[in-house]
Formats: sequence, C-alpha cells, structure tokens
Amino acid sequence: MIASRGAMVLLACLTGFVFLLLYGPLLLPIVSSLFTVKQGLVQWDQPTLQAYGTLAANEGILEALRNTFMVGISAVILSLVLGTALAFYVNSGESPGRQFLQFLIFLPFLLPPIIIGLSLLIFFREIAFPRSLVTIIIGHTVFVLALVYRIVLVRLQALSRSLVEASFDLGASGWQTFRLVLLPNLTGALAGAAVLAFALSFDETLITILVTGTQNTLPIRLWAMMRLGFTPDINALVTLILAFTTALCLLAARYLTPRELLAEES
Amino acid sequence: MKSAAPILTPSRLRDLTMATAAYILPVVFVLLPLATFFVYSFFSVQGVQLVRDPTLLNYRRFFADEIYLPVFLKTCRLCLEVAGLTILFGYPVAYLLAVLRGRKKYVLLLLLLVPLLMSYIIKIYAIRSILGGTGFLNRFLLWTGVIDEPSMLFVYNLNAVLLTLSVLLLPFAILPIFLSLERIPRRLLEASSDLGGSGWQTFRMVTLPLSLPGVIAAASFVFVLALGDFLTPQMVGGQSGFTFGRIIYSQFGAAFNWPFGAALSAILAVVVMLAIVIGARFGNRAAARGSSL
Amino acid sequence: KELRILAWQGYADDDWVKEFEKQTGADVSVVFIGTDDEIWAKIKGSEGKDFDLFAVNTAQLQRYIDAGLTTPYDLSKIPNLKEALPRFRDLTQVNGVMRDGKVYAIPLCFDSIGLIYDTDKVKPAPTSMEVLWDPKYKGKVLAYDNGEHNFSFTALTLGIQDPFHLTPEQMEQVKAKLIELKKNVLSFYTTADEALQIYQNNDVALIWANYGQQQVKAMTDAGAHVAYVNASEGALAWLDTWAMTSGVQDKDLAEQWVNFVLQKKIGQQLSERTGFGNTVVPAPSAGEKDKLVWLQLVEDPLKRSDMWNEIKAAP
Amino acid sequence: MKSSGILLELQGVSKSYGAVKVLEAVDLAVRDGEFITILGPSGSGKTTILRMIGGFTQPSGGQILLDGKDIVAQPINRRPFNTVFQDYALFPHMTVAANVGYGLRVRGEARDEIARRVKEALALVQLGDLAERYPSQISGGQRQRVALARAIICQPRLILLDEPLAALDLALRRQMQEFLKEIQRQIRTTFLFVTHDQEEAIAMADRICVMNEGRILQLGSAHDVYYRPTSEFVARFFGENNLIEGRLEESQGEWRWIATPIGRLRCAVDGQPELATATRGRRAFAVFRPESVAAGAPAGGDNHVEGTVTHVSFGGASTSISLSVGEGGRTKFLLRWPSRAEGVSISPGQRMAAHWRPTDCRLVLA
Amino acid sequence: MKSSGILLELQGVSKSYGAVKVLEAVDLAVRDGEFITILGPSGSGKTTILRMIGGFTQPSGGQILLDGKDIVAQPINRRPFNTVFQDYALFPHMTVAANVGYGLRVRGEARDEIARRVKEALALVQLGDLAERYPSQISGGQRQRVALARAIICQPRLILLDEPLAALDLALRRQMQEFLKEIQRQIRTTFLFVTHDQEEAIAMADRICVMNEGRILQLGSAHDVYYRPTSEFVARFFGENNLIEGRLEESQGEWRWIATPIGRLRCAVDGQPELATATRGRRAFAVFRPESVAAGAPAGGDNHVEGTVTHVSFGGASTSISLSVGEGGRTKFLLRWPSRAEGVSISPGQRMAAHWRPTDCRLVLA
Ligand SMILES: Nc1ncnc2c1ncn2[C@@H]1O[C@H](COP(=O)(O)OP(=O)(O)OP(=O)(O)O)[C@@H](O)[C@H]1O
Ligand SMILES: Nc1ncnc2c1ncn2[C@@H]1O[C@H](COP(=O)(O)OP(=O)(O)OP(=O)(O)O)[C@@H](O)[C@H]1O
Ligand SMILES: [Mg+2]
Ligand SMILES: [Mg+2]
Repeated sequence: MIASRGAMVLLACLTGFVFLLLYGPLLLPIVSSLFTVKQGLVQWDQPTLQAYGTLAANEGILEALRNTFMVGISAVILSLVLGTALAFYVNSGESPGRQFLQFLIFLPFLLPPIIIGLSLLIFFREIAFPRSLVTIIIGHTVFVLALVYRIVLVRLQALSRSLVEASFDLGASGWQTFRLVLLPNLTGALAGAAVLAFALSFDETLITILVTGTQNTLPIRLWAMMRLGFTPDINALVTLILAFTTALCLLAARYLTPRELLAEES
Repeated sequence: MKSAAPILTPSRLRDLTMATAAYILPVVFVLLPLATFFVYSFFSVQGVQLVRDPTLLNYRRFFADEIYLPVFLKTCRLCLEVAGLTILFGYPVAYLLAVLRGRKKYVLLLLLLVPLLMSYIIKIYAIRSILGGTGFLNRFLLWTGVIDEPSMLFVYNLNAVLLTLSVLLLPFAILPIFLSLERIPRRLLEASSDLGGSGWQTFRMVTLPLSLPGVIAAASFVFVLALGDFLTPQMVGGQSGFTFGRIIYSQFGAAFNWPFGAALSAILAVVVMLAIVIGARFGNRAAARGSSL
Repeated sequence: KELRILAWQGYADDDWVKEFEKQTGADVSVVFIGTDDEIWAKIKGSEGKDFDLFAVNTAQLQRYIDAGLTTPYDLSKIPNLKEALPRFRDLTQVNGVMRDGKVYAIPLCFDSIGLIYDTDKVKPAPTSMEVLWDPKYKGKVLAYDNGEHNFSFTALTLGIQDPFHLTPEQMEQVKAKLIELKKNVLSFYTTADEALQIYQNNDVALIWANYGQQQVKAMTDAGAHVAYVNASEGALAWLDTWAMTSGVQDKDLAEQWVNFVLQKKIGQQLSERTGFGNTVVPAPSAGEKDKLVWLQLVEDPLKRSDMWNEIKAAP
Repeated sequence: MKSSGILLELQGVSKSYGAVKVLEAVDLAVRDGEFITILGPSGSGKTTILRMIGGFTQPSGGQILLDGKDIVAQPINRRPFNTVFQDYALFPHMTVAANVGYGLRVRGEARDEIARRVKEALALVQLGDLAERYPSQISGGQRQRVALARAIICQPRLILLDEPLAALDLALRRQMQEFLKEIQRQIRTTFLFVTHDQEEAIAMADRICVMNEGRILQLGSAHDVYYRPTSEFVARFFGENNLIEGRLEESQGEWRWIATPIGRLRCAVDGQPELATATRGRRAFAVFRPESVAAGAPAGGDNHVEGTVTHVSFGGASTSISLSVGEGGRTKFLLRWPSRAEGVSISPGQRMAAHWRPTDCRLVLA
Repeated sequence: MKSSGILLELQGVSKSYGAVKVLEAVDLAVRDGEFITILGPSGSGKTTILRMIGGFTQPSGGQILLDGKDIVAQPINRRPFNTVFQDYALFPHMTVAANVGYGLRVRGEARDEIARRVKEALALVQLGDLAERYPSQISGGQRQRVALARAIICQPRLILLDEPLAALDLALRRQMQEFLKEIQRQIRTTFLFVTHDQEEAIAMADRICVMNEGRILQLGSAHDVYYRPTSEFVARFFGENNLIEGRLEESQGEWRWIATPIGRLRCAVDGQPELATATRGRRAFAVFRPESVAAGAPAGGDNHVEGTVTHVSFGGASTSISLSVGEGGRTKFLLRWPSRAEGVSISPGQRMAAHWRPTDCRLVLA
C-alpha cells in the first residue's frame, strides 16, 4: 500500500473523524461517571468518585458482569474451536454437504436473534435441557460461530498447502500438524475473530434473555434498566471496562506483536 | 480421495467419522431448533393456541398485505445504506491502516476495536443525547455559529438510524477491508505508477477493484448485523424507525403470531442468503483472479 | 429451596431479596426483563417452566391464563393481602385477576397513563387528550409505542364507551385518528427513561405518559418543568401483578414471596424508588377522584398489533 | 536388500484428473543409494510422479512397491521418505533449528537428542550459526539448505526433491548442486531429484529419467541420454543439436548409412537394438552434436559438407556458428567451438567446409 | 540526441538504508538505443539501481540525468520509462488487453486509439488471440510477453527489466531471450536489463555492467568482460576459470611474465593501462579459460604444465578435467573439452601434460 503525502493527510483526517465517531459516544458516560450532571449539564467543578463507590457495592451488576465475561469467554473459546474445526473440514474438500454445512453455520447469524433465541428455548424445553449459563453459552456460540468460521476460512485458504504437506511428510500426525504448524499461522485471524466474537457476545440481549435460566448478564440488566433509567454506577462500570480493555490492547500491542509481523515489512 | 476403493478403507472410515463430527453440532443446535421453527411458519394461531393445520397463508400474507413488502424493502434499503456508509468511512481508515507500518498499525487497529466493548445500549443512549434537537451536536453547532437554529437533520428519523447504526457497526467493516487491502502486492501499485497512473487513477483502477472481496465481506457483515438490530431504529428512528426487524419482533410478543413471525424470518433469511451468495460469487470471482498473479 | 423470578426492574430489589432469603433460607434469583413481549416469549417459549413467579399487568395476564401458563394462588398463604389498600383488598373487585373464581394474580403496583406537559410551553394546562392533536405542537409530542394502549386511549378520547372492545368500524375510526396523530409525534418511545432522554435533548411539549407518575418523578428530578394530568375523558391505568407459572416448583415459597412484598415497608420503598403507586400504602400516584380506566384484555390483540404496524408504516 | 538393490518400484502407475490423463502407465525402478533425476519439460508429469511416491496424491492405477510391498494405501506420515519442496515450505513461525528438528519432535524424541541431531544436521549443511534465525531472515540459498537438513535428519530411505534449485541464481545453483551431490555421497541415501534443467540433471544424476507428456521416454546415464537418445524428443531435449532427416540404407558392421538431403552420412550404431531390426527406407535422423563438428575437409571422406556462415555468436565458453548447407541452403547446421580470446576468424557470409566423425554421428528413428 | 547519444546518466548515485550502504557512488551512462545488462550476484544492488532509475526508490545521493536534466525529484508516473517487473505485476482483475492498454488509458487516450495500439502491441508479442483472457488464464511465458507489451505500448524512452526471465524454465528462457532481442531491434528502444545469469547477459547484451557489493566493477562488451576482466571478481564470475596467483615480472612488448608456483607464465597484455603502470613484484593472477587449455606439450614452450588428473566429469556438450599440478599437487587446474560420443580416454590418477597459448592467458591485478 502506498499513499502520497497529500493522501496521507486526507486519510489521517478521515481516520481522525472516524475515531471521533467511535469514541465520541464513549465520552459521555465517562464524563458523567466522574462529574455530577444536573439538568443535562456537566458540573465541571464537581468531580466525584461516588459512582464508583456505588458500583463496588452493587452486587447485582457485578454478578451480571461476571456472567457476561464467563459467557463471552466460553462462547469465544467454543466458537474458535468449532469455527476452526469447521473451517478446516469445509476447506478440506468440495461437496454439496459442505455447502449445506456452511449454510447451517451462517443461518443463526442471518436470522433475527429473537428467532434463534425462541427456537433454542423451545428446543431446550423439548429435550428437557435445563436453562442456565450453559444454554446462554450455547446460544452465543451458535450466534458468533459464523463470524469466526468465515474469518478463519479466509485465512486458511490463503495458507500455503505445502506447509501441511511438509508437516505430514516429516511424519507428523494430523493433530500434530494442526497444533504445531497451522495453529501458529492462524493466530492473527483467530485473535481478530475472537475480538469481534467477544464484542457480539458482550452485547447480545435477546437470545440471552430467552435462553437464560436464572442468570442475568450485563446487557439484560441494562436492557431492563431502560425502564427506570440508568443509575450512575453504570457509567462507572462502562468507563472501567473501557479503561481496562484499552490498557489491555495497548499492552498486547506493546509486548505481543509477533516477531514475524515485524519481520514481514520490507 | 478419488481412489476407487470398493470397501470401507481406513481412510474412508476416518473421512466418515470426520464428517459426522463436523455435522453433529450444527445439526443439533442449528438445524433441529430452526427446522421446528420453520415448520411453525406453515401454522396459524387462534387466540393463544397454535393451529397445526399446514397453510401457506403466512407467506401469502407477506405479499398480499400492503405494509410488509414496503417496510421490508425500506429496511433492506436502510441496511444497504448503512453498509454503504460504513464502507465509505471504513475504507479510508482501513487504507490508512494498510499504509502504516509496524507497531503503529496494530495499535491503531486495536484502538478501533476497543469501542466494541462499550455496551451498545449505552452507546445508543449516548449517541441519542448527542444527536437530539437540543443535543450536544446542535448545541455545539449553535455555539460555534455554524447554524442559527437546531438542525433537525439527525433527529428521530432515518438519518439518525443510519448514522447510529453506522457508528455502531463501523469496526465490523474496517477489519475485513483492512485484511484484503493488506494482501494487495505493493508491486501492482508500483506498476500502475510506472505506467503513468496518478495516485487517484491507481486507487480507482487497481487498489479498489482488488480490495473488492474484502469490501463485500465487510458489507455483508454490516448488512446482516444492521438487519438483525431492532433496538436502534426503535430508539433513534422516531416515527420512521419502523423496520422489518421490529415487525418480526412484534409477532413474538404482544401479537403472539409466531407462525407469521417465522414466515417473515424465513423470507428474510432467504433474501439475505441470496444477497450473500451473490455477493460472495462476485467477491470470489474477483478473488479468484487475484489469487494467481 | 429456590425461587425463580422474572420481573421488571424495581420489583425485586437486592435488599428485599436478601432479606427474604435470610427469612426463608431460600435461594432467590431474579431475571430482569425489558418488555411485555419478552415476558410472553420467555414464559410461553418455556411453557412456564423457567420461572416460578413473574410480574405482568392485568391486561396481559389474560392470555397467560388462556394458555394455561399460570397457577392459581391459595389466598390463605398470603395474609398480608388483608393489609392492602381498599381498592385492591377484595380481589373480586379488581378487574382481571380472577378467572372462574380462582385468583391468578396478586396486584403489586399500578399507575395511571396520563399526560405530561411542559409547563413553560403548554398554556393553559390541558385537561383533555385532544391536546395531543393540536397542530401547535407539531413535532413536539412523544407517544408510546404500543398498539393496544394507543387504541384504547384514542378510543376514550373519541368518546367511545368501551375502549377495550372496539367494533371494526370503531377500529377504523381510531386508526385514522392515530395516523393523524403521527403528524405531531416526534418519536414513539418505549421506556420512561427514553422519554426523559428525548425530552432533555429535544423540543418536547407533551408526553403521553405510559409510566405515569414515575415518569414525572424522574423528569422533575432531572430538573424539567413539567406537570401531570389525568385526562377528563378518563385515564387508562395499568396494574402490575405477581402471577405464578404453571411450572412453579415450590408453590409455598412463591406465595411467601408475594406475601413478603405486600409489606407496608416494601410498598413504601417501591413507590419511593420507582414513583409507581403501590397496593399497600397510599401514594400520590393517582388521586382517588381521578377517573381511572383499568386496562383490560382487548378484543383482538393480534388485530391491534397488525393495525398498529400499519399505522406506523403509513406514510 | 532384495531384488538386486531395488528400493522403490513403480509398476504401471497412472494418474488422471477427471477425463484428462496426465500420466500413462509408468514403470520405474529406483536403486538403493542412487541419485536419480527426473527430467522433462513443464507439464510432463514430473511433480505428479514425485507426489505419488510421497503420498500427497493417490495414483489412479498401478502399484508403488517399497522393498517389494505396495505402499499405495499408506498415509504420507508413515512413508519413510522425506521431501524437499520447491518453495521449501519452511514453517515461517519456527526458527531454523525448530524447523530442522520438527521431524524428530513429532516422533517424540527426547529434547537433548533432538538438539544434538539438529546441531549435527546443521553442521552438515554448514548453517550452524543460523540456528536461531527465522526463515524470513535468511537468504534463498540458505533456506534451501535448511529444507535439506530438515529432510535428511529423519534418515529417510529416500529423499524426494522437487526442483529445489530452480529459484537460485546460477552461481548459487552450481554451488548447491555440488553440495547436494556431496551430501548424498556422505549419507548414502537415495535421492530422487526432479528438474527441468538439462545441465543440472547431467551434472548431478547417476541416472536420468527423461519424461514427456506423461511418459518415460528414456532412462539411463547422462552419457547415454546425451549420446544415445532413443527418440527425437530426447535428441532435441539436451541442448542444441543437429538432426538431419533421411532414409536408412544398408548396415556395415557397426556402421549404418543414411541418405539425407546433404548426402549419404555414415553413422555409428552403438548397441541400439531397434536399429538392428529397422528396415531399409525407414525414416530416421542422423544426429550429431554441434561441438563434434570440425572445420575443414575430413581425413577419411565421410560426413562432410560445405556451406555458408549465417551467424556467429559469442556465448562465453563457446562460440556458435550457424551454417546453411544443401540445396538453396535449406538445411541448417550448428557448430560450437571453444571461444578464444582473439575471437573467431569466421564471419557471416563466408563459405566454409565442415566434417564430423562417424563415431560422433548417431541414428534415431523418426 | 545530444552529448554523443547518452540517454541516461547516473552521477555518483548512492543509496543507504539506515547505516547500511547498499550502493556506493555509482556512475553509469546508458547510450540511446543500446541493450545494456546489469549483472551481479544476489544482493549486489542491481534492483536498487533499477528502482532508482524508475523512481520507486529515492537515491541517498547523486544525480540521475535524463537528456542532461536531473530527474531525481520527478515522480514515477512522470518519468518516460516503463518497467517489466520480475513477477510481471500484471493486474489480475484486468484482461490481457486491458493490462496492455492501461498506460494509454491513464493518459486519457481515446478508446479507438487505445484499442488500435493494444492490438498492434499484442501482435508484436504474438499474443493477438489471448486479448480477452485474464492473467491467471495464460502461461508464464505468455504473461511475460504481456508485461513486455504493456511496457512498450507507451513508447518509453527506456525500458527497465528486472530479471524478467528468472522464473522461466531453460527452454522458455532461451526462447524469450531471442524474442526480447528481436523486439528491441524492431522498436529501437533502450533496454536496461537486470539479471544474475551470466549466460543470459552474454547472449543478450550490447554492453554488460558487472556489479558486486554496491559497486560497478566493469562495464563493457560480453567479449570484454569475458576475456579482459579487470578484477579478480569479474574473472571468477563468468563461469569456471583458472586463476593462478603470482608476482609480476618484466614486460616484453605485448607480453608480460608472471612468476607463479607452477613456473613463469607468459601472458598477453591487451590494452590494459593499469598493467602498464604496475611495478615488478606486484601480486597478480594469470587467468586463462579451461576451454583454452590443450593436452600435450606446446610447440613453443611457454605455459605448459604436467599434473595428475583428479576428476573427469561429463557435462553434456563439454567434459571437464581437473588436474592438480605444482609442488604436492597444490595448484588446481581445470580443462574443458568438447565431449565426444566415445567418452574421454583420460581417467583419474593418470599423469598428463597440458599447455595454453599466451594469447589466451591474461593478467589481473590482485
Ligand atoms: N489438480 C490438477 N487437476 C488437473 N490437472 C492437473 C492437476 N495437477 C496437475 N495437473 C496437470 O498434470 C500435468 C502434469 O503436471 P505436473 O505438475 O506433474 O508437471 P511437471 O512436470 O511437474 O511440470 P512443471 O515443470 O511445470 O512443474 C500438467 O498438464 C498439469 O496441468
Ligand atoms: N528496504 C531495505 N532495507 C534494508 N536493506 C535493503 C532494503 N532493500 C534492499 N536492501 C539491501 O540492499 C542490498 C541490495 O539489494 P538489491 O535488491 O538491489 O540486490 P539485487 O542485486 O537486486 O539482488 P537480487 O539478485 O537478489 O535481486 C541487499 O543487501 C539488500 O539486503
Ligand atoms: Mg513440477
Ligand atoms: Mg533484485
């Protein structure tokens, strides 16, 4: 990719604008978590950490947050495993069956979430599978699978076939080949897929409500709170999440940039 | 394996087990639940009871009734516009990412993904208070003197839905485009300059066509996610925020017309699937040409 | 022992739950819900098996009873009912909570659906819902996004006696009136907080207040200059109740919970925290003299929903 | 070692993709310890044969025998062969040492043992000091050697090499050719080497297997295929050559005459059974190498021509001279002589005589 | 054409990447209409020079003059040069015709005009019937020709070619070499051709520019660089060569003597000014080609040795013989003779005499 100086300036401006679009909406909760807001006006002279105190005491929300992370992480892991396995399978040959399988994988992503939620609920009821965090995890996995699958598949198709052949040739079993050769080469795609999948799971409301047992997740709580309005500690919560993920990202970028990524530039 | 082995060889057996393993979960957790639901679409309701006499009425109604098709088309257009807008804004960002080198690139990329972890209900709320008639944006514009009275351009109408969805879904567009841009060999761009192409000509005639597969993937992600979102139109769309997603949603609550909802969903799925298959064909063709240089 | 509750925000606060758990040694889990639609989908989808108790308004309740998703109460297990406000003490007098002599729901809280107006912008103070159609307020009206209620209140405004059982002609009449309303409407909202938000960031004069007093409370808290009025044609009013599912696992425990929340202390707190009227302690929610029209199951929810969709889709 | 040192045998192995037959029934016996080269133009099926031996592709018919046992059904990772791929196929995320040790690692060898043998192998290919680099950090020639070390470390019975030198520059290629031969001498493993470069095949192979269009045309030593081609294709394939078409005449002991447009030529018959049975009048080519043609009239009198020089071109070690002879100069003729510092004294347009010894002149049936 | 037909001139052009200097101050003058080849081993800076001329890389110092005017600051798309890239860099999403017409299209030529000239250019490279195919649907050699057509259609002043033939197999490469020369003769444009293949450079170039480690070592005709190397590197670079180190002795007209471990050798001095000024005792190499060495004792008596044959290897057209001579056989010696069908009558271990003419023996300062 190349760009002239003028083009770079233009691109940087546009990117700045996009950052504004993406981060603008985040400012409001952050500011209101730190300052008193009265009649829609921020009282800049009244900084307060009260919201954070309330948050620390709000077990319901913290419990929901824990559930959200549990579900998100489990769903991401499951969908990564399944998505990768399925991508491998579909990529391993051509047949109408594989086309159909791909269709099945995409379906939950295409249909309105309420359909997925309801059909899973009815299904679980029919087979007397108790609703719990497990059912939420299944629901989320089914939902984000398409995304993971697709990203992995695209990357997989770009990988040189001879790498796999070389591994077999040297005596490795299928599993060894996967673990030692393919997986390390898929990490970038898997990381990207994991982030997007987690983001989807993190916000999933409708499927969750329908297939949950007795657990709340953060989106359910937020969704329910809309009736009476958000309490200030919610602002504190999202601010913390944001700060935490940003820090995590920066650390990851600082320390985990794979050596090959840096070597690849020329 | 195209060997003409007449019996079940070990490799055949392994293939079979593998296939079974691959199919089992999608079939159990996707096909079975959705198939029952699909069957519902041929039923009808009476009060709160399902009537299990097969009928095509639900499908006929979609076409016969004068509100569904227009709303459906309107919704599709809206989501296409969202896809268009996210690509319009996402493309330059992805391009910049592709131009940047080394660590800077990945830091920027990660920063673009961070907002995804802010709960989207909260984001919609925030966007709404920014966009409102007396919201931050209008107040800011009034204060700077750009406008004299509050602009209603983004207040409870389709523009607002468009903008909000675009902001929410932008990261989903940036990533696939970035991935496809990164795969374009630098050599091709040099070749274009070498032949006298200006920067813009090179972009228009080489970069853009070659990044098309990524653009299409991005568009289909955004389109599908926008279509499935029923909250945003509701919350910022005002009177116009009535989309197909909401019609479907309403069938499952107050209306208790699950069969009709199922039928509408089936129609939606078919259309979206078609769009994606066509898109993928298009993208694949471009990619196939791109694959062997 | 375990109790599974599906409720709206504000109906099963943490401190109450803790206290109840301490008293009974039970394990209570509450799942919160955002719309009537989800309650129905969730309860119907699980055929009542996922929860023991759920909060639902009397109008909605009927379909659950019809579908056999509820279990009647044994009133002897709910002694606190005797302490309820007179209006709610004798359940035979409360529309919609009984069927065939059995009690299916215990009232919890209620509110009228009145009119909120901005005291700076709307003068003189309105008395009738007709004001919503006043061309003066074009683009300054907030309405609620619900076909059933909108048909009912519009019918009342049009002077129709029974707003819950409309004839087809009346339906058409109401529909036309509602399409006309759209000219004035800035947005259809679904939650109280949403309305507040819209109000704060836009030029809004009138709000059809589905959440009644609670909405007013939130708005004045936020510093808005607003007042509330129950229209002279009669104000719709909703009554939320606790209903027991057909899949209730520990009926005793469920009844204990209902009895528990009917305490004066809890009623008081509920009103303070949400602004709704509770059924045990008098609150300012609706004056005794206001003409309240309790919501009922309408003649054909499906029809109303479809027609509401048509109205919203109308140009 | 049974059956007279035959390690691997292909019997009637064929391959089709759909309706397209890319390999006719091929027979090939690889001797234990030899360096055999498969040579042929692009698309002749070289890679296909190699991939079927390695197990990457299934044959459509025939048998592949290792020590006399059919291994067609054996999966890739069970065959005691290792491959050096054309694009090296080094694992980009592993260091050189990890790449080389991979085969031992997946066999579950102990760490020390792996480290020791990796060191040994890297020393063998003279890359001891690059052990910790990544493939992207070393040059093309070095990568090639890593791929080789990776293949030999497991002590396979047979090493398959698919045009491993095609991407290297000439100097490096020469160096690697010698290096490979040297390694093969040291470890005494059988090498099956695929190439499309004739000079490479000649420089390296004990035996050369020439292929074209999915068939094996000739299998023999470099000298054999160069001087005793059995087909027109092979005769033309090894560098520029002179082929003069004509009709066979009578035999005379070890000699046979052929009538061509430029006269009767005397050719040596060197144990070519097909020629013994060929009848008079049969169409054939007299074949002689440009470097065998000398200037001037011969001492004896056989095989001489006179013609006009059309082209003189300096080609480094040798200088080529094109001659047109025969009626109207219709037969083209190539001479190649060692270059001299003072250049050649011949220039285009000049007439010159040329001759070549019957010993250098062979016959190939058309 | 001014300044005696010099089209492009590099004056003191250098290039550094950070602290690493990859190109020392380089001077190079390209004549209008010539076919000039830049030849050097991998990493010598060939591509770097070409990329700086094309404008893809900025020089760190020096000037690049086109018709006497500095063009360093001119952007790529304004330079009247076109490039044929090593990997062709064809646009995969455009047909062959669209690829070829691209340069005209971005110049805003009329559609008819483009169509006409594309047709012409495709006819020139003999690809008229592939116009509507995509690059992925044609073979390697055909792609190469498309790239060429694309470069020549804009009638550039100079065509830059970066190892365009490296990826092709030998037969195709030979064919393309002739083809390129032919095209150049037809369109009379200047060609600057980068390669690492000595034979290719010799076969094609009017002048060869030999590079090593960022320096131009020698610039001259093929015959010049082959027979009049001015440095050890160049002497060794063109195929195998014999270099015998020694100390210069006196001059004798056109001859000069050098004392080496295998005796005093007589060498020709062929207008090499650096030799005229070289003092006695200066270290130098006597250089003579393997193909110049003949068997037996010489007629005169100069430049002859006797040694032991260590190696005989058949290399197709020629057979190489290694000889070790001098005290303890420490000096290695290579002979190359045209191969003969009956093989050579020399075998390792045998003693043999060899000699070479003083004319074929040159001097290179160490
Ligand atoms: N998967 C395939 N499907 C169809 N045809 C194929 C396939 N693989 C190879 N072929 C065909 O088989 C023939 C032989 O291919 P192969 O790769 O063995 O040639 P090769 O001798 O290795 O050539 P090269 O020197 O170009 O590598 C070719 O004509 C090729 O087009
Ligand atoms: N971007 C860069 N950064 C650092 N060093 C570079 C860069 N590009 C080239 N080099 C170095 O410059 C030197 C010359 O490179 P160049 O590509 O000109 O070589 P070349 O003669 O074309 O070699 P080859 O035959 O391998 O193509 C090499 O040592 C190379 O490592
Ligand atoms: Mg091949
Ligand atoms: Mg180069």
